[in-house]
Amino acid sequence: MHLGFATLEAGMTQAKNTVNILVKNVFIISVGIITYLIYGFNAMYPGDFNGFFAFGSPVTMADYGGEIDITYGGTGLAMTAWTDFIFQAMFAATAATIVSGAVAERVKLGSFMIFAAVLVMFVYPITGSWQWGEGFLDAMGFYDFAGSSLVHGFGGFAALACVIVLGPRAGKYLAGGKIRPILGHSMPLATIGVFLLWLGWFGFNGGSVLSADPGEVSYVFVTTGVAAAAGALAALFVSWFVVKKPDLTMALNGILAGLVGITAGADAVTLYGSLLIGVISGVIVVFSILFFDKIKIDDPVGAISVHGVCGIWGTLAVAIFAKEGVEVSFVTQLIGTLAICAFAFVAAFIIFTILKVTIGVRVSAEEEIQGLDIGEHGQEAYPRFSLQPSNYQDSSD
Amino acid sequence: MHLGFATLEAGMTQAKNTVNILVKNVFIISVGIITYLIYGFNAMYPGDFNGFFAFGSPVTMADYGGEIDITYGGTGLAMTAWTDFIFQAMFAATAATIVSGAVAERVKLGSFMIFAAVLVMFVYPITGSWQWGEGFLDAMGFYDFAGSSLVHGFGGFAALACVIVLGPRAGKYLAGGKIRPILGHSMPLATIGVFLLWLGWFGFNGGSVLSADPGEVSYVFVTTGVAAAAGALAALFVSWFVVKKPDLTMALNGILAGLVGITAGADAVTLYGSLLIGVISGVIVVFSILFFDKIKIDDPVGAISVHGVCGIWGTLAVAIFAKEGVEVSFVTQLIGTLAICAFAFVAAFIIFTILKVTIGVRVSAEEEIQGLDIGEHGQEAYPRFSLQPSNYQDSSD
Amino acid sequence: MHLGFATLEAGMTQAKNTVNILVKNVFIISVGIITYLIYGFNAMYPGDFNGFFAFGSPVTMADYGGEIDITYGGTGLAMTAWTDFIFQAMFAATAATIVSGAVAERVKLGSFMIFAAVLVMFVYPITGSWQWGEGFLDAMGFYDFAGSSLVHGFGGFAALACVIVLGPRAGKYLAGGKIRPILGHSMPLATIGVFLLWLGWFGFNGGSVLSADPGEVSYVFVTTGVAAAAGALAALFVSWFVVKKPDLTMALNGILAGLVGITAGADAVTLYGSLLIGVISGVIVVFSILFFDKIKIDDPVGAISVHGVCGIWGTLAVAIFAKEGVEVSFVTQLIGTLAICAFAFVAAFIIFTILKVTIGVRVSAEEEIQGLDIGEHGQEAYPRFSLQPSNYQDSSD
Amino acid sequence: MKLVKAIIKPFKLEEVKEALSEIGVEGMTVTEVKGFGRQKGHTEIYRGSEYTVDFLPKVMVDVAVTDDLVAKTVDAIKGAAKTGKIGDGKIFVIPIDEAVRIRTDETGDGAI
Amino acid sequence: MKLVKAIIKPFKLEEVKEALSEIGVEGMTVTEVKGFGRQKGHTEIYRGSEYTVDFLPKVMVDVAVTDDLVAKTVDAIKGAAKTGKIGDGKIFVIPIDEAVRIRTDETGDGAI
Amino acid sequence: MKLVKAIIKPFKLEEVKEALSEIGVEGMTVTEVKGFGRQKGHTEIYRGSEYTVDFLPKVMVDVAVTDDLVAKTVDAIKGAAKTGKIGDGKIFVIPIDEAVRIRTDETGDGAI
Ligand SMILES: Nc1ncnc2c1ncn2[C@@H]1O[C@H](COP(=O)(O)OP(=O)(O)O)[C@@H](O)[C@H]1O
Ligand SMILES: Nc1ncnc2c1ncn2[C@@H]1O[C@H](COP(=O)(O)OP(=O)(O)O)[C@@H](O)[C@H]1O
Ligand SMILES: Nc1ncnc2c1ncn2[C@@H]1O[C@H](COP(=O)(O)OP(=O)(O)O)[C@@H](O)[C@H]1O
Repeated sequence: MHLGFATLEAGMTQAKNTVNILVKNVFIISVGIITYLIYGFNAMYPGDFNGFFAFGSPVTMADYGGEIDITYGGTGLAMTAWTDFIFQAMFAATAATIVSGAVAERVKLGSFMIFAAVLVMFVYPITGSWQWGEGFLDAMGFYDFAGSSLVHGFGGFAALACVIVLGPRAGKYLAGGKIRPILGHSMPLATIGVFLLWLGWFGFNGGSVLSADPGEVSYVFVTTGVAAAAGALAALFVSWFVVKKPDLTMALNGILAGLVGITAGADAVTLYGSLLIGVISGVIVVFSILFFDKIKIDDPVGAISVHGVCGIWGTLAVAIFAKEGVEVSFVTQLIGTLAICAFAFVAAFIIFTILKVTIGVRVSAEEEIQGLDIGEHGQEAYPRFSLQPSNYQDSSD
Repeated sequence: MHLGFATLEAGMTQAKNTVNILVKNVFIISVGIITYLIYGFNAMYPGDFNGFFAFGSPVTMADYGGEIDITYGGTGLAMTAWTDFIFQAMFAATAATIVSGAVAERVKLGSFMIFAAVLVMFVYPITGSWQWGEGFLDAMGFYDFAGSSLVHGFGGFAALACVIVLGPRAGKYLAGGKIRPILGHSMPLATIGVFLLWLGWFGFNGGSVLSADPGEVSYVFVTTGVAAAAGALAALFVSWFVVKKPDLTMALNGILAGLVGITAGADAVTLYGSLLIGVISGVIVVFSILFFDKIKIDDPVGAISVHGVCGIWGTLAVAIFAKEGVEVSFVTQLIGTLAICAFAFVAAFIIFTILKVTIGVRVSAEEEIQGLDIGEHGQEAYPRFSLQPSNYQDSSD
Repeated sequence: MHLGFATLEAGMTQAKNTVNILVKNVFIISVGIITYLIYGFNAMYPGDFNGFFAFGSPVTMADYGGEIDITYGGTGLAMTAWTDFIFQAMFAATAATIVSGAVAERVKLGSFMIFAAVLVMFVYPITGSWQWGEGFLDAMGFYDFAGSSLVHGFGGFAALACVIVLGPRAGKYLAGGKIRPILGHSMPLATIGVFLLWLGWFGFNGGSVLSADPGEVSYVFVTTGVAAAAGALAALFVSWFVVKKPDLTMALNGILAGLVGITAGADAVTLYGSLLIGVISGVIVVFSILFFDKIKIDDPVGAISVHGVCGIWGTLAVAIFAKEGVEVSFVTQLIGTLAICAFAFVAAFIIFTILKVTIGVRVSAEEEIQGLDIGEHGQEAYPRFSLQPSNYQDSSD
Repeated sequence: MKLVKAIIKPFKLEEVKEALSEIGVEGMTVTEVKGFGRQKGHTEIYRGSEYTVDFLPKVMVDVAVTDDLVAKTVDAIKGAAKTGKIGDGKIFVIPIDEAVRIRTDETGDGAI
Repeated sequence: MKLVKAIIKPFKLEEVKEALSEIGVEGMTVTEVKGFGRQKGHTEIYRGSEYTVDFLPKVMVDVAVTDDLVAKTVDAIKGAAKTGKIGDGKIFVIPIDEAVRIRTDETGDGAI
Repeated sequence: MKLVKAIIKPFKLEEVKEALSEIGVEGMTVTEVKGFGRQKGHTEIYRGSEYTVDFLPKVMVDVAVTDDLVAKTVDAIKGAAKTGKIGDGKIFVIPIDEAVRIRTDETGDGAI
């Protein structure tokens, strides 16, 4: 999963920042697992929990014992606590990874690391517990199968807050309202990333069934696959129509948009519901990306649109396309998704602003021009023309 | 799986056509799933079916209901219709993807999209239903475990038809019979693609057991792994011997050839049968690639040889290497594979010719020289030397 | 798995040797499966076995028959012999792949192929049988869950022997003790490799439970994930501290170090034991890499440190961090790991030395400068500037 | 005619191009190069070993101009490429004996 | 001696090389460059924003020749590189004071 | 002033750079090029078809020097780049009319 994010993000940005992006992603997944272990998991799941805010403690061996008896989110649990832990840790790290893409190419490594650790450790478990920890959203009947709001909406709006605090990349928005695109350096990398994410999503959504009921799991596979495919086609054709040429990056964002859109209701919507959710996600994401660019929110990979905007859409869509027998209220969904996204936005805004006024969140203008790879890591991603003797081919006889 | 095809195809072709190839692959997998949903799946499986041609209808929720009672291909079905759907949709998309590789670097995007959609939606389900829809091949006792003929032979011969209609890439075949090779631009990409396909194949073949019998599944894993390994070694050594140097691209094609070869009989051949199938596939594929190049069939990735020729070989091999207790007739296999491949060839030839005389199937000579990425997408795969200020590293203090 | 090794190794070395590395990896995985089939598997598992040396025979169909009754390594086997075969073949190939990374950029292709085949076929099954074939280590109570010693320690020390015989790459160690680093050519490739390995490791360690007990498997997932994450963070911060900049390649090695470290005890250590094992592995690996560079052992990818040193550490760690109910003796672990590593070292040293004095193990100095891709394969990995007409974009109207 | 060969910092290329357009220079040819000079590069560490990146990325701009435009061209480049920091680069003026426009066979000043 | 510096369309390189071989020119050095001139580039759209690709891929061929061969060399390149469409490129002839063949220490015309 | 343009084997660059430093030459500009000459390239086979790699990787070093340093510069490069095997490369000396240091506006010999 994180391989997917890492390669997508690297492909969609400039070669001079690639090492930085890879380090950030290695860091996030690692710190996500560790902080989740020592604090987050037990913060998110019930216990001494007041329904709104959570306090955590380290996971202990006592939590282990084969089948576990915690019942959460209304779903009887047919998997062990350990599977759940690794799953939830990945979800938590995903939320932080989403932010990483949006702030790429200008954020200070150290500050981002602190931000990501705090977000995963303290903030994510709070909104998580609202639903998965038997909190107030769960009590209201909010439905979010695998995290359209709790993971993606959360990450997308945290990303929005950070981008507002951080500002756009130098040279992106020119005087006179002109936008100068900053091209991603490797389309194959970006495509590999998205395909891997698609694959990973089968795992996320399939696994979120939290049981091995083959009927459930396979239905979720189908809705997930259909929504992603529909999102890809919709975004491809919309971009073809709107910008005249079929834009690969838009099609890739469309796949992700469809996936994010179906995540809330993968098991709860009708088959053709999943098709429509995908199509609408694909349309939304293109216009959303254009819109954010217009209002000078500089998001190199489109994370705010893909995860934030489509996360909200996907949460609402459960109520619209619910299959027979599933009772989901549109109003509850709306309240839930807005609560989560707003909380993520505000929390991220506060944390990132504090970092900004204390240690700073942005690299120097010089470093931004030079690239963060040299500036922060002293390492180039593709040191091919390094002019050292042995880096050369010679064909002398 | 499609990630594998996308990266292999991108790696084996020129950098100037990479975006085009990636878009085509995103499109094919997406359109495969969607058309299969609204028409193909119900065309392929029995119902009102005359045994030769199929008419489809959209998959509906009524098709859902836990375990399904359709029995097809002689195998009692122990998986849900949904799993089967996603599986078959991938197979269908695979057939179209095979064509994509063979026509790369010169085919018009729009025309190919139409072709792929028609192929997946209308043509593939026809041959599919001959076997998996209780059609006449099934009745004859034809054996094709996971599609050596039905998927790969089909795709390979459709590809052959298209290449004949389309013609070779400009500059490939020089006056005087000289062949000027057009080198793939990234061997790591091509290798990543093949390894991912190998992995995916475990899924395809393993999954095609259509049950979770661990004995069956694990035996299929072994035959699949052994055939792929044998194909790789055979192709590597044959190319070493024939062209004097161990050719990586031939070894990669050898892996795929072994995989295609074992696909028809992965559960039905003996252990050392799988070894021999792999070895022979690896030998065949090298000579087949050389042969098609000699007769000026320009197939940049070797798809016709890998999927078409080895698909036929694999189908026949079931009869040759059948393990005890499996009754498969060589004649039936021959009839079956030829019927499928011939049908695919003719259908593809007709459709592609219609497209050629109407909207055209080939980009202009200018666009071919310039690259399809700029011509069709206005996007470069690696825009590194784009000479925009921020694309530069500068090391001023 | 091997995709991971192939891309990691390719990314960490120079572009001019990439094709060579890819060919080696395709070869190793293939020959691993085949030799294991015709000799190794039946050498490793009990039968006519004297407890110290093993003689093998081809796997036959007779070995097939659903559930198998061999009990090995103290674990009752709940999987079929076929699953086990494919698993063990991968392990065997992994051991040879480890060597491949360490000798990259200067080893002769043919000699390495012979070496790898001999290692996988004859040497690996001997140490393997000591434990998994009910040999003397098994009798002593040695514990090595998924091969910290048997796979990684073995591979790492075989690699060390080969590097000593082979010598460093030209130009790496300058007069006066200065070290001139030879930079890897693609950090994204290296990162893709490590993430894929991480993923594969879940499979290796999870699969090594040799049963589908969800409690066991999921616990192993958690310890594996935690150790890898801890290794990454430890190596990242240690490298930040020691060499002043956060070094991506060290973080990547840290992930692998954590994985190798946890492999021996993934099911047997406590939760926080896995955390500490990971942290310590991450620290060890950085200093080990610096140390081997100082003593002029030139290991381009850090394989000796990652697999050899951390393999020993991981084996010992089982005794240190054993969870309640698990009885593992430190002394037994020490004896076991040293026996295995020493045997691997000596055997590899002898075989490689024989190859050196007979057919030679090192390419000519000229070829090393020019790159092995041209020298051994006549093929470039990225033939972009090949100056053939059609390799060019032209934008004439 | 002269060939004005300017080695500049890469991120200044856009500005140099605009400055040349303003004085009516319509053509130029650009090469990615690596420069070595007083600006001393940086020392980096890879897996524990130090190394120096001596050669810094620069861009070389070749502009052929008629004799009367040489001074203006040099000034335009100087003005646009200057940051005042070490490593700004050099301009060399080299004589051209003859110029040809391939498309039209024009020669001399008209070919530029 | 002169250095004949030709900037041509990349896909014409093979033909230029052959034309030079025919008149007996045995050596040349080729550089990938980007050109800016009357041929105006193309406007593309990336994620909704327009941008112009001003600099088009060209190839620069440097050929050192003896004085008597200059005219023939220029003609050979002109003939092979011409498509008649805008952007065909330029040829500049630059004086060389001295030439050395590194391998043999030969200088002057013999070094070329 | 002269522009000394040397085309050398890539793996000799480091030695050439050091040889130039020793004689006090402080600046140079390096370009990756492909060379075609007597050293004839190699024939390779890709998927069964032969092709010739005609153009071999070379490095072009441009060094601007004052007139009095030309001979020493040429000798330094010659000494460092020579292997005695075919393909060692060429050195061309080209006149420079004027040189400018962008940072300081210095011109003439002082600019180099
Ligand atoms: N003698 C020279 N010959 C050719 N190129 C030179 C020479 N001196 C400097 N350069 C080029 O000019 C660039 C800048 O020179 P440098 O000495 O670093 O700074 P400055 O231009 O401020 O004096 C170098 O990177 C190199 O590309
Ligand atoms: N004044 C110049 N100095 C250097 N190079 C030039 C100059 N003018 C044109 N060129 C080069 O020649 C190429 C072709 O020139 P252009 O004006 O586009 O077409 P044409 O050659 O048909 O006049 C340009 O892309 C550029 O590389
Ligand atoms: N006439 C020439 N003009 C420009 N460059 C040349 C010329 N002749 C040779 N070169 C360059 O010098 C390199 C070496 O020349 P070559 O003839 O192969 O060997 P040698 O230098 O030993 O005579 C060539 O690869 C090419 O880059």
